[in-house]
Amino acid sequence: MNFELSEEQKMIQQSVERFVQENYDLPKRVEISSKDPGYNKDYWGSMAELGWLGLPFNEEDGGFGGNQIDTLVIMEQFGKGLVLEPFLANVVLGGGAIQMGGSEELKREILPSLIEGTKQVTLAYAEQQSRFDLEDVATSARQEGDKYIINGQKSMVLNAESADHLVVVTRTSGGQVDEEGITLFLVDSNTKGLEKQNFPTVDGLRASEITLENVEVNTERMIGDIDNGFEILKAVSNNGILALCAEAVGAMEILYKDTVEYTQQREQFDHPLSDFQVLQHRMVDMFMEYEQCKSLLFRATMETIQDPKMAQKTIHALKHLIGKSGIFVGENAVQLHGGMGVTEELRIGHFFKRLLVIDSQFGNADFHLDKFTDF
Amino acid sequence: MNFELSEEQKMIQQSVERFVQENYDLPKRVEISSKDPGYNKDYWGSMAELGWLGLPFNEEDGGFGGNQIDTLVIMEQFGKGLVLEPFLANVVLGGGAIQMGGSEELKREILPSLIEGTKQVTLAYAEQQSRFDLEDVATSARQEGDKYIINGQKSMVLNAESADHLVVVTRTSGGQVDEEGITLFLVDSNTKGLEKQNFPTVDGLRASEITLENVEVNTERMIGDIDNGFEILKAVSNNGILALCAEAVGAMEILYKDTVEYTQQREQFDHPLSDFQVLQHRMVDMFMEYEQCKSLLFRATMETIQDPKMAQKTIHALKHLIGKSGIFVGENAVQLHGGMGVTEELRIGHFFKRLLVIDSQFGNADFHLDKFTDF
Amino acid sequence: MDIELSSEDLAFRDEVRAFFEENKIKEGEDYFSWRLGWFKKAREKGGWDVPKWPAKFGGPGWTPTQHYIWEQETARATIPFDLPFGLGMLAPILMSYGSKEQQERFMPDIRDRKVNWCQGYSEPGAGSDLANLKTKAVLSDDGSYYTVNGSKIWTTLAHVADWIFCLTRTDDSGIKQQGITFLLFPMKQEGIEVKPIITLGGSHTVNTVHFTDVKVPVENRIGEEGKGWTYAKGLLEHERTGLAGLSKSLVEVEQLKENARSVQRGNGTLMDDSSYKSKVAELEIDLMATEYTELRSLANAAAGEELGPESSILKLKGTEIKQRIQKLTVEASGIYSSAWGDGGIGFPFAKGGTGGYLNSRYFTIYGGASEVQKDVIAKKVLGLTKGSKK
Amino acid sequence: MDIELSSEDLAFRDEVRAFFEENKIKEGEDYFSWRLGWFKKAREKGGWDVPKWPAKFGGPGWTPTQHYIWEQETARATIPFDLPFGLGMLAPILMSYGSKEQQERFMPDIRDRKVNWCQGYSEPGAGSDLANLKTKAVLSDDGSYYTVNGSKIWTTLAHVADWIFCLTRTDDSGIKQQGITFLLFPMKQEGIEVKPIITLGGSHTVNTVHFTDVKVPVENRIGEEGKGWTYAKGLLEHERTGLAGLSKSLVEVEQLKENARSVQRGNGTLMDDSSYKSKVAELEIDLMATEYTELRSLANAAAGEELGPESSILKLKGTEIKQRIQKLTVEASGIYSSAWGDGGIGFPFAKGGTGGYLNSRYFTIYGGASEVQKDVIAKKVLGLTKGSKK
Repeated sequence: MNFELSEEQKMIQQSVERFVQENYDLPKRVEISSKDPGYNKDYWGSMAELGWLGLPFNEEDGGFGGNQIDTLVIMEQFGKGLVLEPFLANVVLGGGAIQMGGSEELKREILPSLIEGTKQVTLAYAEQQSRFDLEDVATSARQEGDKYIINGQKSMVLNAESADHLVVVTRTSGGQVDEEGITLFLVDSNTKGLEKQNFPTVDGLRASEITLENVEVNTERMIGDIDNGFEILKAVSNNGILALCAEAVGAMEILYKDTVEYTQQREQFDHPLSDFQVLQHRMVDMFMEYEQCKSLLFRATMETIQDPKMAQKTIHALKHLIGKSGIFVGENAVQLHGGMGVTEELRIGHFFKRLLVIDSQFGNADFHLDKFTDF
Repeated sequence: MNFELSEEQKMIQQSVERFVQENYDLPKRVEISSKDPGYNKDYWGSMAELGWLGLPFNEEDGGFGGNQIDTLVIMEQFGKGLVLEPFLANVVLGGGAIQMGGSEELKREILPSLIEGTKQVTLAYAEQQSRFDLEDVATSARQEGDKYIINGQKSMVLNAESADHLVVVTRTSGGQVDEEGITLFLVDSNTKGLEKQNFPTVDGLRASEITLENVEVNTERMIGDIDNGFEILKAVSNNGILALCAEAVGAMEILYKDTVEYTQQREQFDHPLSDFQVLQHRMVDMFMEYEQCKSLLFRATMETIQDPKMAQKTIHALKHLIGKSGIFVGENAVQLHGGMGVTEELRIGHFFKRLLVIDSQFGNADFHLDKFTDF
Repeated sequence: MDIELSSEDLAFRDEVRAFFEENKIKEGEDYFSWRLGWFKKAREKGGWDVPKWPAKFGGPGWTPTQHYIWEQETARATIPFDLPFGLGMLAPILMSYGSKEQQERFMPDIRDRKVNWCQGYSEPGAGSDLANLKTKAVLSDDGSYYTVNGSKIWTTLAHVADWIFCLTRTDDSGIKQQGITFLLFPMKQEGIEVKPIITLGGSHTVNTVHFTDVKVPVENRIGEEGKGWTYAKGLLEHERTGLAGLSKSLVEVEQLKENARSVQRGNGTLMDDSSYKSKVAELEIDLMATEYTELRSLANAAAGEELGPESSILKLKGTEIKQRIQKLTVEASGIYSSAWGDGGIGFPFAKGGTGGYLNSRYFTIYGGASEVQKDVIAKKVLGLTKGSKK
Repeated sequence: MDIELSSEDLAFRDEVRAFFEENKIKEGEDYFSWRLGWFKKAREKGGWDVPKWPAKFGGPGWTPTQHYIWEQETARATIPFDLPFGLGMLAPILMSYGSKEQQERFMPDIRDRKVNWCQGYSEPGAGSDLANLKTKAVLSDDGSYYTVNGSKIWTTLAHVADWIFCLTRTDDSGIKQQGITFLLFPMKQEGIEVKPIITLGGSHTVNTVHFTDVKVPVENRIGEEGKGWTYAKGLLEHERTGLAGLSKSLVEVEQLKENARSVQRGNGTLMDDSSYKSKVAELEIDLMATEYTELRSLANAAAGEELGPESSILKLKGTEIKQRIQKLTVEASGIYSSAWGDGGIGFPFAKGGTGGYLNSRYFTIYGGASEVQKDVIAKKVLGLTKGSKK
């Protein structure tokens, strides 16, 4: 039982920390976010060069054979700057699905260029009616010779605007909410019949609604076995949750620390705000929420590496706590910053927005509490 | 729309207030509670003499024709002293059921002696498996000639130890949780086959488990129509809720005011406790909970008088809020009193216990929140 | 105690309803001319265009119950928008402290909705500590005008306002509540710069306003020099009650439930989800209680008692309720809560929901932060003032 | 980062389990002789009878992980009761500050569970402000003994204790943390009166203790006169970690769920009730997080870092979790939660449940109230100390 990072992990941590400090102050972030494609291509290139994009991939696919702790290290630091580059969409979700279920050919085709930063992949899983249920898939894929024909809509697809490929979750058999009968396909972004409606998200990132109308895809672009895509989707979703929660922990750290600092500087009624016991205790609560989230993040991540099946309950616990605590910390950071907290001018509001969005991704606090009670 | 008490109500209020101040300091209460029958018979006599026991009964039955506001006025003051005399069991529950559903003969037989304080009646409705569901009645009453034979068990029957009669809720037809098929009977306490297991309750009152084994009761002791007792039970239960909530509001007033006073006297770290902003805000929260409960109590009571059917939703809201807020106020009164709060020596602990018991009677906070969502 | 409205009150309610019904905007009607017409007709009803003004200034002179009925009905009706600054904030001060000339000069335009006012109280760095203000007004040697320099912040709709009523400091030698002077001056003049503040919800409502050598004739001063705090203060408590906005919340909760019922979950809707419906129920219960807390407070007012610091309870509970409504809207939007802007992604109600929630965080900050309201209750209601603070 | 126990640790865990299993009480065996036998066998294992004592005083000299394993296993095993006062509280002070003579005189009897100790720290009127103590100890002119007068409160098990370790005031001229002297003396002597305090749950565990002219030989003083606070203080933080009691809570949550599953509701049980099971789930999740907060803290300790004010987090979260378990037991008992005493009314688990809940309110008060713990974190961890307090 050991919570120390390895020497390599410490080096990555320091390197990401430095990157965020140098490149991600608020004005810079706002500037990057407001221009297409919503992130900085040079930064993306640097991330590839520094090897971050290859970290969790197997060595035979051009990666460095890292695990979820390496991703945690990167995402926690990203959370401290609200990094905009599509690491989650590419490395954890899209790339993660291919790594887990793609054929050797597919991995060789896609992963090296993803790791080099030259091609992008994302995951299209949610649908309007599905809310947070991964197994609720109405988008159909119907076999026709050596092709499948996909019809349906996908919602809130992260970074689809820049993605060259999409891992599309489809239904090949069974009822709309069956876990069986789900199949994943790698679809090229420019395939005929695939339309994107791009829009910004609350946290300054990008997402798209995707319409698929008689989109054709070759059978060899199937990821994993026919009708058995759910296991892959679930595992990718779990990794997505771990990565998002690591980012959230980084963001919560900024929020509580910024609040501590601000209240010490700001005077009201002839005292620094930090002198008021009620505000002190509120900050203690924020700090404790942060620490508890960090503890559960470590637990869920370590358990996932040891035994993903056993870790499922802890992952539900984590996503619940991060959702609830993240919003608690965000709301109170805003409250303690007073009027300034409700403006776009201070960074805390932006961190709060990110935590709000994280709660709505891969199931919110209520959803995971409910799932937790099934164990 | 008017929140003023009538002149008569003000007089009753003052009279009850004086009674409580003169007769219900903590040592006195502890003494009364620890001796059989768990209340003071002289006090009971005085209450009868002062006309309090007859207040809500119809004038033709020897009462004064009061309504739920009169009961509220009495119970709120009782709550400030944790009065032990069985007003709720007799006047609101047992007597209330007879008033609502009893035949003229039954009313003439029972109510005058109840109002005079010479005979006592209580209500036996709950059962081990029923938890808070009024309609869950397994105790059976089977007709045999002009008699009914009752078999079953009744739980947590308030004041049964002293009761001369019990209004027993039985099932005469239908399934165990049907609203139809419930019938009420007035059973004499000393009837053959009726056994009482008496015990003290957490709040220093008395209750009993009742076993009924082939207990015979005449058909004319039926209260209300056969199979249609549920409406009466429901109405009596609603009146019980209003009365308990009025008592709770009185108890909450004592708790928050005692806490305000105690923290002003008690020094810690060279300051009176009341100087600490965190404790100040906690007391503000306690005060606000009290005020909100009082508001909802007025609302539910006034709506019940105007239209009991329409008031049902508000009664669920009230019992939910009183349960939640009562425990919040109680726990924090204890917390702010520190170690002393956890002893039997200060009165606040006793008020807290009463609020805890009130939450468990006629359905707790969760139960009524759930019922509320049905509207 | 009695819950029923008197027959007079019932008749009044019917009259109000009928008026609102008759004067709804018609299809295709121009909004702004309808709006002015509406106020004209309301005026003809006997001062319904200025419901809160006392009779001697042309208001309807209603009882507290009538005011309550009016507020309830307006929350449900289609009536024109109206801003509180001139009508509800400046006018009462003019009535109490303005000279006859000032009343005659300013009040008709306020009543006719001709002039938009904004309120210049808050300053950068002062937060809820309003009296801690630094905008300087220096009287000219001849005593004919003030020169104003300084900044205001959170100035709602300053960018569309014609005039400002403004607290300025004319003396900083005494305690900070003294030496404050209440001035009125036009916004569209040299030396006034208005800068937008974009709030988290992405909207522009509030501003920073900078004054550089703005000249204000001395006849634009309300009352005496140095007494401005006294004039402004009484109104702050009134403002708090208004901030509760319970009637509006009642309507919004109904809308919330309707929205949740439009979100399908399995064989039911989101309103069948037990955690979600429990949260809505708790919200409704708190709102039901707060409504009666307000009524009790109105009844006290009707009985001639002052609206006191209890109004802080209403502000605290009322704003928290409004925030919870917004939060539950975000939750109902599910994955679509993260869509930004007017793209119309997902559920119709999701649009703007998250922005609304983010902006709603302001409710517990402005008009005296919740923490300050609790300090007020602790001090004024519970009497927790002895000893030194820690 | 690595979650797995080393093979040595796993072997240790198996050894502990085997020991507990082998030495369980047998049917019909006398409890007290079993208990003493158990400690004897534990001693033969190499100091397992005094797990927290360092090796040089005969303890096992375990790693933090081994201590953690031990705590987890004890929570689940049938082992004899043990009191913390002599073994866990006084002994470390004797080891650090006692003279060799004092160590030899007192520690063997503590280890053999022969002498029951109680702790005389808290005083009436002092609450969480422990240093504010008034029990006076006056040194005789010949310097051979102290005369102790005063009162202690919340003295756990004083009514069955043989000895007390006691903070007394020998000087009140300086700041209150100074002039405190640490004395040991027997409880069964003239001049000591023990009065029971009955707690809300109806039980007698704590007492008030009054001293009238109690004579204490000077050789019963630990360390120097006036330094007692320093000796006692270090231990308080240690005590807080122990108060979290997470392993025990884990076992209790399982019991709670089992109890709730025995309560029939409709076609299911109380664990199918969505509000109830959500509350249990939230409790479990907080417990899961707190367990790892404790492990992180232990890992820091293992890395040689001091157990600091972070232990306050564990005390705060741990005691709150224990209270929630008690509260949910009361809720599970339904109507039977109001039955008092040993009547055995209703569900078997309902008996004593409400008393347990009432007594559990004390968890957030003793050992430094939760509010004081938060003050400590604000000051020591967040560094919120600048300026004057308000």
